[in-house]
Amino acid sequence: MTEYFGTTVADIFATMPKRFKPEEAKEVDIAIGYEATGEGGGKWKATIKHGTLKVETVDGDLTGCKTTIHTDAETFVGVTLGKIGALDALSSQKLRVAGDPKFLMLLLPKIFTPYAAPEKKPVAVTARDIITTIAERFRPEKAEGVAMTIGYDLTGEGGGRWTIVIRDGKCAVRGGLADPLTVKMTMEAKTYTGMMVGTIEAVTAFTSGMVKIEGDMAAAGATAKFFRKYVVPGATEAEELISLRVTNAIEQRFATGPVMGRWFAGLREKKFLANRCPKCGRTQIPPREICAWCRVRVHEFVEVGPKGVVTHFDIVYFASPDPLTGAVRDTPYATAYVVFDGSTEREAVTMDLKKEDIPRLKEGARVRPVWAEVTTGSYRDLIGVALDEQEESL
Amino acid sequence: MATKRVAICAVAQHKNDSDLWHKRFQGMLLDVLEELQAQTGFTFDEETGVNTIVSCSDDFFDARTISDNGVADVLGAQYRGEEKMAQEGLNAVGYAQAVILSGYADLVLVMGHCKESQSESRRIIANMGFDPFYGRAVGLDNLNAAALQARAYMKKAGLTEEHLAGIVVRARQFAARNPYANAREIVEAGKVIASPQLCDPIRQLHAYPVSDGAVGMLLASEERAAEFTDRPVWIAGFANCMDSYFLGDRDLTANFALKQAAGRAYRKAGIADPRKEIDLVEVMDAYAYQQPLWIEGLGLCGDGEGARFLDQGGQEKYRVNLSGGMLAGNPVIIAGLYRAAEAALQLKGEAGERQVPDLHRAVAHSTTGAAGQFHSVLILER
Amino acid sequence: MTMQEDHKDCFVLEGKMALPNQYFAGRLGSRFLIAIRDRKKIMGLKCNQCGKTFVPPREYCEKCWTKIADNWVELGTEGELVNFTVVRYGDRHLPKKPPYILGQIRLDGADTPLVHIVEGIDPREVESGIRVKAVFAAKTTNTIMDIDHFEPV
Amino acid sequence: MKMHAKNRNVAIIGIGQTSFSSHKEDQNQVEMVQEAVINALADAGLKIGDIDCIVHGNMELFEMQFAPDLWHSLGTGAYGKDEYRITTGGTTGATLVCAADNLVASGLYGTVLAIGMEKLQEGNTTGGITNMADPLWFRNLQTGALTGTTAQEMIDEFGEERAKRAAMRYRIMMDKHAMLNPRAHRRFGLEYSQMEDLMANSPPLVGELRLIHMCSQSDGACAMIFTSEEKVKQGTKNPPVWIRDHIQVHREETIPNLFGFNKPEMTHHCAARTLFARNGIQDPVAYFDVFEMYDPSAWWAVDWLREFFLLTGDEHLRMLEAGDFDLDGTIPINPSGGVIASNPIGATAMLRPAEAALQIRGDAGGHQIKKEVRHALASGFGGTFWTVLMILEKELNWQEVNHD
Repeated sequence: MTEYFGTTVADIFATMPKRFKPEEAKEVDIAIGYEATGEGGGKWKATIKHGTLKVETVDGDLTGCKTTIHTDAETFVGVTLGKIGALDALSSQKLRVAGDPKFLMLLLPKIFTPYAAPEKKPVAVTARDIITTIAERFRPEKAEGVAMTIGYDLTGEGGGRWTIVIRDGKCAVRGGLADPLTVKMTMEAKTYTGMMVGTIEAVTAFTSGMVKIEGDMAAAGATAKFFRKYVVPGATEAEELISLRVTNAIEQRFATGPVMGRWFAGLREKKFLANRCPKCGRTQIPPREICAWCRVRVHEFVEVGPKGVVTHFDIVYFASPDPLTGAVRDTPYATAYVVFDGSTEREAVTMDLKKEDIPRLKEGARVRPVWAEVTTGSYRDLIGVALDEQEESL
Repeated sequence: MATKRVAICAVAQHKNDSDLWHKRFQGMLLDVLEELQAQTGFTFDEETGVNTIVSCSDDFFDARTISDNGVADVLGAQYRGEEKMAQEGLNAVGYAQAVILSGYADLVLVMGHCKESQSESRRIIANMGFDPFYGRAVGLDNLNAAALQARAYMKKAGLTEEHLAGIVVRARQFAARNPYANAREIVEAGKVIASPQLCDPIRQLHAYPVSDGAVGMLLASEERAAEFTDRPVWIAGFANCMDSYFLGDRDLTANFALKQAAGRAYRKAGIADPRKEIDLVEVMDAYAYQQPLWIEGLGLCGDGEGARFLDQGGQEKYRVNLSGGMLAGNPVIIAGLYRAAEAALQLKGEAGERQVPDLHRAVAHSTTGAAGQFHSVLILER
Repeated sequence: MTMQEDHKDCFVLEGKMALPNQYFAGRLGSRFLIAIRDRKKIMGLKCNQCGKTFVPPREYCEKCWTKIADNWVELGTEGELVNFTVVRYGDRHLPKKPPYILGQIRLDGADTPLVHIVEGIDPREVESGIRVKAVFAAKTTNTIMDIDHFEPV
Repeated sequence: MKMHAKNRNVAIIGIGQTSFSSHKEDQNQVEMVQEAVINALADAGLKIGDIDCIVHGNMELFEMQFAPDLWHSLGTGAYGKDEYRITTGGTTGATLVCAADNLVASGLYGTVLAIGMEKLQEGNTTGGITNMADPLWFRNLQTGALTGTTAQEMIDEFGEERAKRAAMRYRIMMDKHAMLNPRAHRRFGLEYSQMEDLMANSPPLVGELRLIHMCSQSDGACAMIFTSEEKVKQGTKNPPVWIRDHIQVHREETIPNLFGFNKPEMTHHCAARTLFARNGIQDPVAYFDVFEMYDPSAWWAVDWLREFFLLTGDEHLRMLEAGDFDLDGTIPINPSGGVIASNPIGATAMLRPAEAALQIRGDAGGHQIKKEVRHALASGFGGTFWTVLMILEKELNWQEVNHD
């Protein structure tokens, strides 16, 4: 299989069941089709139903999938690993979503733990390979005046016995155990290789008894600094880069002041209270302390609406998730820019439009407010607007 | 040819309050704007009026991305130029001076606001001013960083509990005469010393109270100042300076940044010996120990001589914080702007009950960041 | 500004500003933090121009404007408490319950003291100049709090 | 808005950018900032000690970093120097250039370094933008800063086919420019032959605004160095680029303003009209050799070209269709690939004058305009349709124009 960023497409699908979070998917009922083109690609289908997941490869059409994702294999792996921005891939059409792209952005991160590339299989390095590089890794400047003989008795597969002799700023490796030794270390060969390639912590190995030391304990601890770190031939170690995920939250007490306070008081009575500039007569909704054009304080409130006309509207197909709750509105939804009856020209306010009315929405449409069952004097009092059937039928 | 001097023509202060629950920023700023217009009669006319506004507020404290956007109308910024000083507001005065000297404008409106009471804790915001891995994680904020500085400085200067109590008692006495101050109740030294430790050695009453406020100023070129006031206050010099970010990189008692800023401001103002040439000082003392420490940085006494300065009546000689200072309560984002406003009022002779005579030159100071990482110094003249 | 305002329509709307963030320590910061986490070692960076050894890490000595990013020096995990305060107030951003000691600790081999928490001594008895040693955290947060605190030697 | 004679002339003498990308895990904020600062110093042939003052800007709530200049000072080189932090939302980068211009022109500072940055990967961009809305009212209604209303207005005015083709032609043109700029973030390799496909199949966001039309979200920083005419006369490493004039036009916040359709006069038009009038520029299309425009979406970009160039009717569409805005056209737009290609928000508006200045110097590399560039226009956009517009010049030759 062709690898991209060190991972194959098949790796990603193979780990899907392990990464699945059934408790997050209790409400989910969907089949997602994946088509990854190019080398190492293929077709997969993931069926998620009430907390269960089935992943299968598909030969023919991705029929029966509510959402299908089409991309080339490299982009698929790149996006999964975060090496390619999902939005960038979507924008460039390298990644296409038939159905609702919100599943890519929202659902998948919720019901799957992120894919992590598997640890690189350790290159088969033997204790002998490492021991034989000791002389070339020797750092004479760190071993001035040091004279010692260190014996290694490495047991098990790939093991053997060696003696390292350090004297007069020189280092030599000899087969077998010399006598006398400054210190002798006995351990399994795989413990030694593990310590040298960094998969076993030296402190742990020493303190847990994986290494048996005879002779000068301090000398055993000091030997590491005489040598440069062993590097597995051809290894390019991906360095860990630390990141910190945190939600920064600060509680707030937002003051309404008398002007916005009056607006909310109006909502409680199911009234839209705009305020009118004493100079230009402009009605502001929601009201503001000042008329920005005339730069005068605005005192007078006038009731506008409750019906109005739509001057512009936005039909939103791609709702961004609420960054905190992850909640996302159903799409499409519509935002209407409504000028209420009695308002001055262009003083529009944005309102949510009732979902069922979206197909009939057009510029110039007449709308009426939709109020909450109980109005308390807050932004929650006004649910939005609906097309005004009464006037539609005229 | 552009102007050579810039005047503060008028200042307006909103009263500082611990919880202006009934007002939002727009209402506070509009009060300030209307008072400035009432004092000076300036307009926003395209030819002869204000076309440039330097605002000052903060996105964290306002809990709004682009905090100046929400108040653009009450700043008078409709179809005008506006720039937000996203630092402490004294820097807005310094920058506004540059805007006028550059020739781009001959009138600049400076408008700052902040409501500390809106957020659950100003210290949480301060904590988010530190880097995420080394500073935030260990819980640093402006109070505990100041406490580290306070301990080091008290030891160096021989500052005692009595000194700190005296600073607070005096601040409240002056605040009582300042109708714009927040904490105006007289306190006794015993009460200060008995107030609980917040963060040793900083006690409750050594720290400035949570405050909401707003300040406005009209600045004009030398050529135009007379249209708006017959008592202009001239900006003689302004400078600021940045110190190292990590607390451990600094000597917390050395006043490196403040000495640099003050030195540069004095040079611009032609001041050779600040001890002889300055009549009044407003320093941004968020905590009592800072008053003598910043006085040292301003060069009004020697290094480590802050306690002696207090003992020898330095506060009265240099008329330090006749407004009550920040100890009487100003929001942190505009505490220096309040300092400048009070210094300007004194020089104009409009400081009411707190007015003192025979003033020629005053210093207003502000600081930002943990334990005074950044300092600003403004020199004003009559 | 003495205008009497009518407060009858004024009220306070409780709300929240909250956003998720993901901060990156960078390559240099990662090496520093991983050394603490995995090797229980505290690393400093030395400026060869001014001779100072800094902690926490930074790419440049800002005073010499010299790149020091690769000039690692291993510091001691012990040091001297050079300054401290006792945090007695509670706030959500604080990592420990008050009262606790927040100190500046000059680690052996470093020129710049590190801000950290000191435990294992009564706040009433703590004084500058005592020797303290790092106690590494059992649970990693990938921050400087992988040193859980310092305690007297 | 009138302008008096500038106290002294100010030149751009150093430009430094990072690359722009969706992710920079290997750098923290300070290191990213410092990369741009070091590049700018190298470009100017200066040492950090030659800088008198730093001007810093970005948007706090993207990274959720309060007063970030304090920490970033490790990378900006502000230690021991004067420093200002000035922000205006999306226009921040351009405002920083205005501020640096003012600070040098005032005579208070000799050489000023301005730095704009954003590390959008560290924050939540849409959440940050939504936080712009009034917490009392609009925050619950709004998601980000997306609208399809401009698209609808253009469709109403010019017909569906022509309007959609214009927006997509602009978008592909930007990608062709970005392909020539190795620092650009989004470089897709789009071809005009894909126009029909993209118009029909790019995922719709709002109305006819599709994903392909929108700007990117990037990490990156830009730094610029400014100095006085007196200092320039002592010699500079690269040719100086002069800031002739700048203007800022802000407006009140309302939702219709945010989405730009509440005109009597769009802020861009007001800025352009005022700026050109006071500089005696009668025909901006003929006068300018390049325009680096802050283009948050392809629809807005096309619409705004009419406003900035004071055009009427379908003049801007005819110019676009005729290739006048291409890299080898009469007045190339965004040789850098623009905001659509790279958008580290706090630096974005600074990249406009930075890229325009590189064009004047002839140092833009692969995306250098072939003909000589003497007069450049650069814009910033932000807030509820806030505009910054500035004129850059190759030579100090506009002095004869009457200012006051």
